Amino acid sequence: MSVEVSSAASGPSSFPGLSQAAWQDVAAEGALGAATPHDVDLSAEQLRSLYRLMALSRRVDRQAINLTRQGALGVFASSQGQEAAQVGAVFALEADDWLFPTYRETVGTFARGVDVVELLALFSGSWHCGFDPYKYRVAPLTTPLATQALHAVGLAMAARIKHDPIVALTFFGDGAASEGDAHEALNMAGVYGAPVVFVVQNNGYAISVPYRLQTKASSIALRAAGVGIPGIRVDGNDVVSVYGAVKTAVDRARRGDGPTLVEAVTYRLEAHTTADDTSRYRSDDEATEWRGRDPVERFLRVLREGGVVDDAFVAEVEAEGEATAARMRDFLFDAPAGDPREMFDHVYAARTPQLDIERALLEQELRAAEES
Amino acid sequence: MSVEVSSAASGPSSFPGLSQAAWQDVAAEGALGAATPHDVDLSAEQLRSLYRLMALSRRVDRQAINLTRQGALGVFASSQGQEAAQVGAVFALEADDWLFPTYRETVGTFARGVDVVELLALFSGSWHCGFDPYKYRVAPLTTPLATQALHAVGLAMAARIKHDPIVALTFFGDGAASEGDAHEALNMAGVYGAPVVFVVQNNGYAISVPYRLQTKASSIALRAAGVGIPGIRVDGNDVVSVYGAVKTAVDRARRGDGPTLVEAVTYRLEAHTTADDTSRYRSDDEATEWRGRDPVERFLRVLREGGVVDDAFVAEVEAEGEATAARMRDFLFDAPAGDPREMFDHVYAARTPQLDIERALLEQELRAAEES
Amino acid sequence: MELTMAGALNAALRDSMRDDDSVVVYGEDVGRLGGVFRVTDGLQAEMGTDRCFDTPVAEAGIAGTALGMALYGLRPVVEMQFDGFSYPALNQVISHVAKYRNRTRGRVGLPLVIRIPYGGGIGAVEHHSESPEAYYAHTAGLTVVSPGTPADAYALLRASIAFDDPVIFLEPKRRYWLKEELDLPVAAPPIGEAIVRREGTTATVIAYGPMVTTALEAATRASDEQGWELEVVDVRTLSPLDMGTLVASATKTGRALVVHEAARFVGYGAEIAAELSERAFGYLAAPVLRVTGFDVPYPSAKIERHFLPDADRILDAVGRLLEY
Amino acid sequence: MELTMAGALNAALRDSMRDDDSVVVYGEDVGRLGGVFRVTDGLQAEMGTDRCFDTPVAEAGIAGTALGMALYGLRPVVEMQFDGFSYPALNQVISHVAKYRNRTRGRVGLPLVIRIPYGGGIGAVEHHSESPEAYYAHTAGLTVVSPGTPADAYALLRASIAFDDPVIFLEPKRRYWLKEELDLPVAAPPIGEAIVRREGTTATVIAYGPMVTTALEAATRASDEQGWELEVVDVRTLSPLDMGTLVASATKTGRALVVHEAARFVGYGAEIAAELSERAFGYLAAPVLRVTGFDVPYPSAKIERHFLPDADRILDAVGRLLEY
Ligand SMILES: Cc1ncc(C[n+]2csc(CCOP(=O)(O)OP(=O)(O)O)c2C)c(N)n1
Ligand SMILES: Cc1ncc(C[n+]2csc(CCOP(=O)(O)OP(=O)(O)O)c2C)c(N)n1
Ligand SMILES: [Mg+2]
Ligand SMILES: [Mg+2]
Repeated sequence: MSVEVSSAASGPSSFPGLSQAAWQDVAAEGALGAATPHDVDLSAEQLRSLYRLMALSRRVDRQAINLTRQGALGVFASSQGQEAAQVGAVFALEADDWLFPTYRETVGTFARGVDVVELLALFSGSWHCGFDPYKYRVAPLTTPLATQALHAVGLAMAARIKHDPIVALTFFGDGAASEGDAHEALNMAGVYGAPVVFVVQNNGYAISVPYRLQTKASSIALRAAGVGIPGIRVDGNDVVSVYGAVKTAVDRARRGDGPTLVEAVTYRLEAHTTADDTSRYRSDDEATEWRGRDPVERFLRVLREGGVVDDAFVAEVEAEGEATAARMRDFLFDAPAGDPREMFDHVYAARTPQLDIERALLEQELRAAEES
Repeated sequence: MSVEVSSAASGPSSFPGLSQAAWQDVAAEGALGAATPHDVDLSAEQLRSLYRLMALSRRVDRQAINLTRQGALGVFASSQGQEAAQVGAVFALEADDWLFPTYRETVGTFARGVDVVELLALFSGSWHCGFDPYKYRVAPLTTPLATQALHAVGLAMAARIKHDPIVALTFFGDGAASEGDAHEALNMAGVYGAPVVFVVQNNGYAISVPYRLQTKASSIALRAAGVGIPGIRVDGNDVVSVYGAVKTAVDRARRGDGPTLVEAVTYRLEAHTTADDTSRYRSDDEATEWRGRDPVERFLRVLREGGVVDDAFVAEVEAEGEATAARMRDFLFDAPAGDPREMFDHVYAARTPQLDIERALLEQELRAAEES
Repeated sequence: MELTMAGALNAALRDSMRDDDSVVVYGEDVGRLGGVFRVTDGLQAEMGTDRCFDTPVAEAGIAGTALGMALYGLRPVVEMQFDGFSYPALNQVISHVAKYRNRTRGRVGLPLVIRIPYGGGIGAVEHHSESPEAYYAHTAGLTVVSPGTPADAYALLRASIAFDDPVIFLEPKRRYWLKEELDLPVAAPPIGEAIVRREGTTATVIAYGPMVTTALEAATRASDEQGWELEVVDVRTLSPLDMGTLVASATKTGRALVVHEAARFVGYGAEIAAELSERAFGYLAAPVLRVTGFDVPYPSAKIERHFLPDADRILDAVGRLLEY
Repeated sequence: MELTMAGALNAALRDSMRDDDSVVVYGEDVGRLGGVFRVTDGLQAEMGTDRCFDTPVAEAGIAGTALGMALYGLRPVVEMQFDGFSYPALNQVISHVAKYRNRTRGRVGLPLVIRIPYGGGIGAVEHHSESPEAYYAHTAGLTVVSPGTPADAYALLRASIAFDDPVIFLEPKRRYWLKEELDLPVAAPPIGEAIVRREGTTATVIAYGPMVTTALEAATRASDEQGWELEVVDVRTLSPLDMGTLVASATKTGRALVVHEAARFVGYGAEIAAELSERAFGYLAAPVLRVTGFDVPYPSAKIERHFLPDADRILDAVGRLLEY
C-alpha cells in the first residue's frame, strides 16, 4: 500500500496567443466500449451450482414476501429479477473474501452461505444483524445507502497492509451511487489500489425514482473513468456474464492491480419493499417486458438446451427450495422476541454504570408487568 | 427544470451461452480528447482588462502576505500562480451571474469587483464574510471543502425555476474534488440541467498531499463523464484559454444546456497558507519550474509582443496596484475589533430571549472590564 | 374535517404552495410517489415538476442545494426520507444552514425548511427510528420545531415555511395516523411558544412530538387511577425554547419531569432539567426527572416497546417525584 | 523531560505503533507533513507509508475506511484535521462507528480512534474553532475522551488506542503548546475515570479539555483574591461519564458549576447540571450553574475572547453560587 509521492499535476501546457485558446474536451458519453466476448471458465458442476443458488434464491425470496404478508417479517426488500447479478457476483469470490451487502442483497448473501434465518433477522425485527460477520465474512446488510462501500474499501486496505490476498466485494444500487460516500469509496479505492470490487446493481429505480432522474450519465460504469479505475458494464440478467465480469475484477484485485467498478444492468421485478406500491410510478408493461428476461428462467432454458441439467436435477433443486422455505416458516413464525435486557449488552464491550442503572429500571418494569 | 420520467435503465442485453460472456469495458483513461484550438473573441480593451486584473491581483496577494507577516491578517491563502485560472474564469461572467468561491479565490473574487478590504475580513478576523453577497452576487469565501458547490447548484436550480438567464460559477480544488459533496453537486447539476459552471483549479496539491495521492484519475475533468455532463481540461496558466473554456461553459449554461466541469491545471507558487511550510513536502525545483510558467508574466510578454499594451499602460496598472496595496494597509492595520455584542445579532432574524440573557452577561463583563 | 397528522402536513404544504409561488418542495420520492409516508401526495400533480420534484439519493445535496435556492429567494421545503438518513446532511446543516445568516453578518437569511420524519414505534428496521433532535437543538442558528398534534402539524409547518430562518421540522412519524377534527386553516400559537395541553397541580410533564400523546395518556390515567392531576406542557418549538411557560408550570406544581424518546445522555431533556433546576430552584420539591429512551442504539422492532417511554414509565417517575 | 501536549500526543502515537503492529495512523496531511499541528510528525518516516499515510480530502471516507480496517483487525487511529471538518464524517460515525458492536449483537467490536483537534482560542478563521463534543457524547456507543494536560494526553491516547471500542479523542488545540514535565510512559487513571485536579471546599468547578487550565487558573485566583477554595474536577472521559466522582465533590462542597467552550443550549454541561441536580438533590445549596460559550456560531478571531469562558466568567459564577 505504499504510494509514491508524485510531482505536481502536469497538464495541457499551451499559450497559443491572444485570440486562440486550447483545451481538451471530455467526450460527453465517456469511453464505454462496445460489448466484447470473453471466455468464461465454468464447469458443468459450477453451472449447476449457479442455477441451484438462483433457483433457491427465488424460492427464499418468494417465501420472505409471504412471511411479510403474514406478519412474520416486518418488511422485506425483494431481489426477484436480480438473482443473476447477485449470485453471479458472489460466485466469483473465494472462501476468505469478504462481502458487503445492502438490504437488497438477501439472496446474494444467502448464496454466499449465510443461514437464511439468521439472514432475515433484520426484517423479522429480532436483531439488526442476525449472523456472525466473522463466521461468513459477510458484513451486516446495510440500509444507510453507500456507507458500506467505504467499509469494504477499508477492509481491503487493511488486507493489503497485512499482505493477505483477499478481496472485498460490495454491492450498491443506482440510487446509492449518487451519494457522496460512493464517490469517496471509489476514489479512495483507486488511490490505494485496494483489492475491492464494486458491483452496482442498476435495477432502474431508487424506490420510485427512475434511473434518468438519478443521473445524466448513460451508465454508472462511467464513474470508473472519473477516478481512474477500470469499469465494466454487464447484462445483469445474464449470470454467466456477471460471473465472468466480476471474476475478472476479483482476479485483478487479488493480483494487486486494484479495484474495479462493475455495473450490472438489471431490473427489480417486485416492489421496492413489501411496503411499496409500484403502481404509483411505473407501468405494468415495463415490468412485463423485464419478466420476459427473467434471469432464472432464462438461465434454466440455456442449461436445458445445453444438456447441463435434466428434470431430475431441477426437481431436486425445487425440493431443496421447498425444504428451505419450510425452514423459514418454522423458524420465523412466532420466533421469540428475545430478551429486551439484551439491548444493554452490546453497546460497549463492558456495560457502563449508566447502562446498569437503565437496565435495572427496565428490569423493574418487566417485573411490574409480570405481576400485573 | 421539468425532467421527464424515463423508463427503466436499459443496458447491454446478451445471453451468449455458457462459456461465453459479454460486457462493455470503460477505458481506463476515460475519453479525454487531444487539445484542440478554439477562437476566442476578446478585444484589445478586454485583453488589457484581463492583464490589469491579474497584475492587480498579484499585488493584492503580495500585500496580503505581508500584512499577515505583520500581524494584520491572521492567515492568508495565496493565489499566486493561479491568477490566470481565477481571473480568466470570472471574466466570463455577466453582471447578474453568481460566484461561489473558496478561501483560495481571493483574487478571483477581487477581480469580480468585491472590495478588497471587505474581502479580507475572513483573514483579518473582523467578521467571517465582510461583504454583502447580494451586492456583488458573490457567496462568502468558504472553507469547508466542496460544500459551496452544492450552494451554486441550488442557486442555479432556483434561477432555472424562475426562468432567470443567469449562471452560477463555483471554484473548488483538486483536493475538494475528492469530497462526497463535489460528486453530489456534479451529479445533481447534471440531473436538473442546472446552469452552473464548476471550475476546478488543479494546483497539484491539497496542502501537502500531491495530486497523485488525491486520485488515480489522470484528470479531474474525467469526473464529468461519470455524471454525463461536458468536461474540459485547460491550461490554467493561460488566461485566454481559461477565459475561452469557461466562456464556452457559461454560454452553454445560459442557453439552457446545463452544467460543465472545467479543470484548470495550474500551480500554487506560495505555501498553502501563510501557516504552511512547503519545504516539508515539495522541492524548490518544482516550484521554480512553475515560476517559469508564471501566468502574469507570461501574459504580459504576449501582450507586449502583440502590441496590446505599452509601458505607459503597465506603469498605470502598477500605480493602481500600489494604491490598492496602500488602501489595504490603511484599512487592515489596526482595524477596529468591532463590537463583541454584535455576535448575538445575526444568529436569527430576531434575538431570542436566551440570547438576550447572554448578551446581558457579556454587557456586564464588558462593563466590569472597563471599570478595572 | 377529520385529518390525520400526515394529512394536516400535506394540507399545510399545499396551502403554502398555493399562497406563495416561491415555495418549492423536493426530496427523495416526494414527487411522483408522494413520499414514502404520502405527506407530499398530490403536490407534483397540482403544482408541476418545477414546484415539487424528486432528487437523486443525496442528502447533503438536498440540504446544500436548498441553501442555494433560499439564497436566491425561493423558500425550499425539503424532506429527509427518515431520521437516520438526515445524517449525511449534517455537515451542510451545521456548517452552513445554521451559520449563514451569521457568517454574512445578517445579510443573508435562509428561509428554508428541512422536514424529517423521526422517532420510533412503527416496527421499522434499524436507522429508521432515530431521535436526532439534540444534534439540531444544540446547533446555534437553527430553529427546531416538532408538532404533537395534527392541528399543530398544520399550523407549525405553515409558520415554518413562512419563517425567515431555517427550520428543522421534526415530524413524529408514529403519530402520522393520529386524527383530529380540524377547520383549516387552524390558528395556533406561533413558533417559539410552548403550550399547556392539560392543566394540573400535582406535577408538570414536559413533552414534545411523539410523546405529547403519551404524556396526555399518562395524565388521564394518573387522574383516573391515582387522583394525580398532571400538567402537560407541549414544548412545540425545541429551539428557541419557551422557558417562561416551563418555569411557570414547574414553579406552580413544584415537581417536573421531561419525557422524550431519544437517549438520555446529553439529550434534549438534560437542557430542560438543567435550566428548570436553575430557574425554579427553591420552588422544586423534587429534582427534575428525565423519562427517556435508554442510552443504547435504537433496538429492533420486537423489543422497541421496552425502549420507548410509555405512560407506565411516566407514572412511575411521577411516583418518584412525589416520594421526595 | 518537558513535553508539550502536541509532543505528548506524538509520543503516544509513536509508542503505540512501536508496541503494536496493528496500529495504523492516517488522515489528511498526517504523513509527509506530519499533520498541520505536527502531532504525527516523524511517524511516516519511522513506520513507513503502510503504517502512516495521507488520504484524499474525504472525511466520511476516512471514518468509513477506518471501520473496515478495524473490522479486519487493525487498530486505525485517524485524524479529522479540524473540529469543523469532522462533520462530513458524522453519518459514518453515528450510523456505523457508534452502532456496529450493537448491530452485530456484540460480535464485532471496533478498536478505532478518531482524533479531532477542537475548540477555539487560536485566532483561526470560521469552522476551525468548533466544540462538537455534545454531538458525540449524545451518541450511544461512542466513548468520548478529552485530555486537559500533556500527561493525560499521552496516557489517554495510549489507552484509547488499546481500547476495544471506538473512541472520539478530542484534542484541545489551544493547549497543544501547554508544557509539562513528564516521564514517559506516564501512568494515569484509565478511560472512564474523572479526577480531582485540585481539592477545595467552597465550590466544585467541573471542566474538561481546554477549560481545565482555565478552571485551575480561576481556582488559583479565587484562593489568592477571595480566599475561596475551589475544587476542580477534570472530567477526562466525557462518555461514559464518571458521575461518582462528580457527585462526591458536589455533595461535599454543596455548590457546583460546569464550564465548557461549547454553546450552552443542549450542551454537554446540561447533562452534568441535570444529573448533579438529581443525584445531589438535597446537598446543593445553590443550583448547578453552567459557564459556557454563548449560543451563537463561533465568532471571528478579533472577538473570540469575549465568547470563550475565562477565569473571570468562572469567578463571577462562583460569586453567584455563593449568593444563593
Ligand atoms: C442514506 C440513505 N438515504 C435514503 C435512504 C432511503 N432509501 C432506502 S432504499 C432507497 C433507494 C435506493 O435505491 P438503489 O440504491 O438504486 O437501490 P435499490 O433499492 O434499487 O436496490 C432509499 C432512497 C437510505 N436507506 N439511506
Ligand atoms: C471538509 C474539509 N476538510 C478539510 C479541510 C482542511 N483543508 C483546508 S484546505 C485543504 C486542502 C484543499 O486542497 P484543494 O481542494 O486542492 O484546494 P487548494 O488549497 O489547493 O486551493 C484541506 C484539507 C477543509 N477546509 N474542509
Ligand atoms: Mg436501484
Ligand atoms: Mg489544490
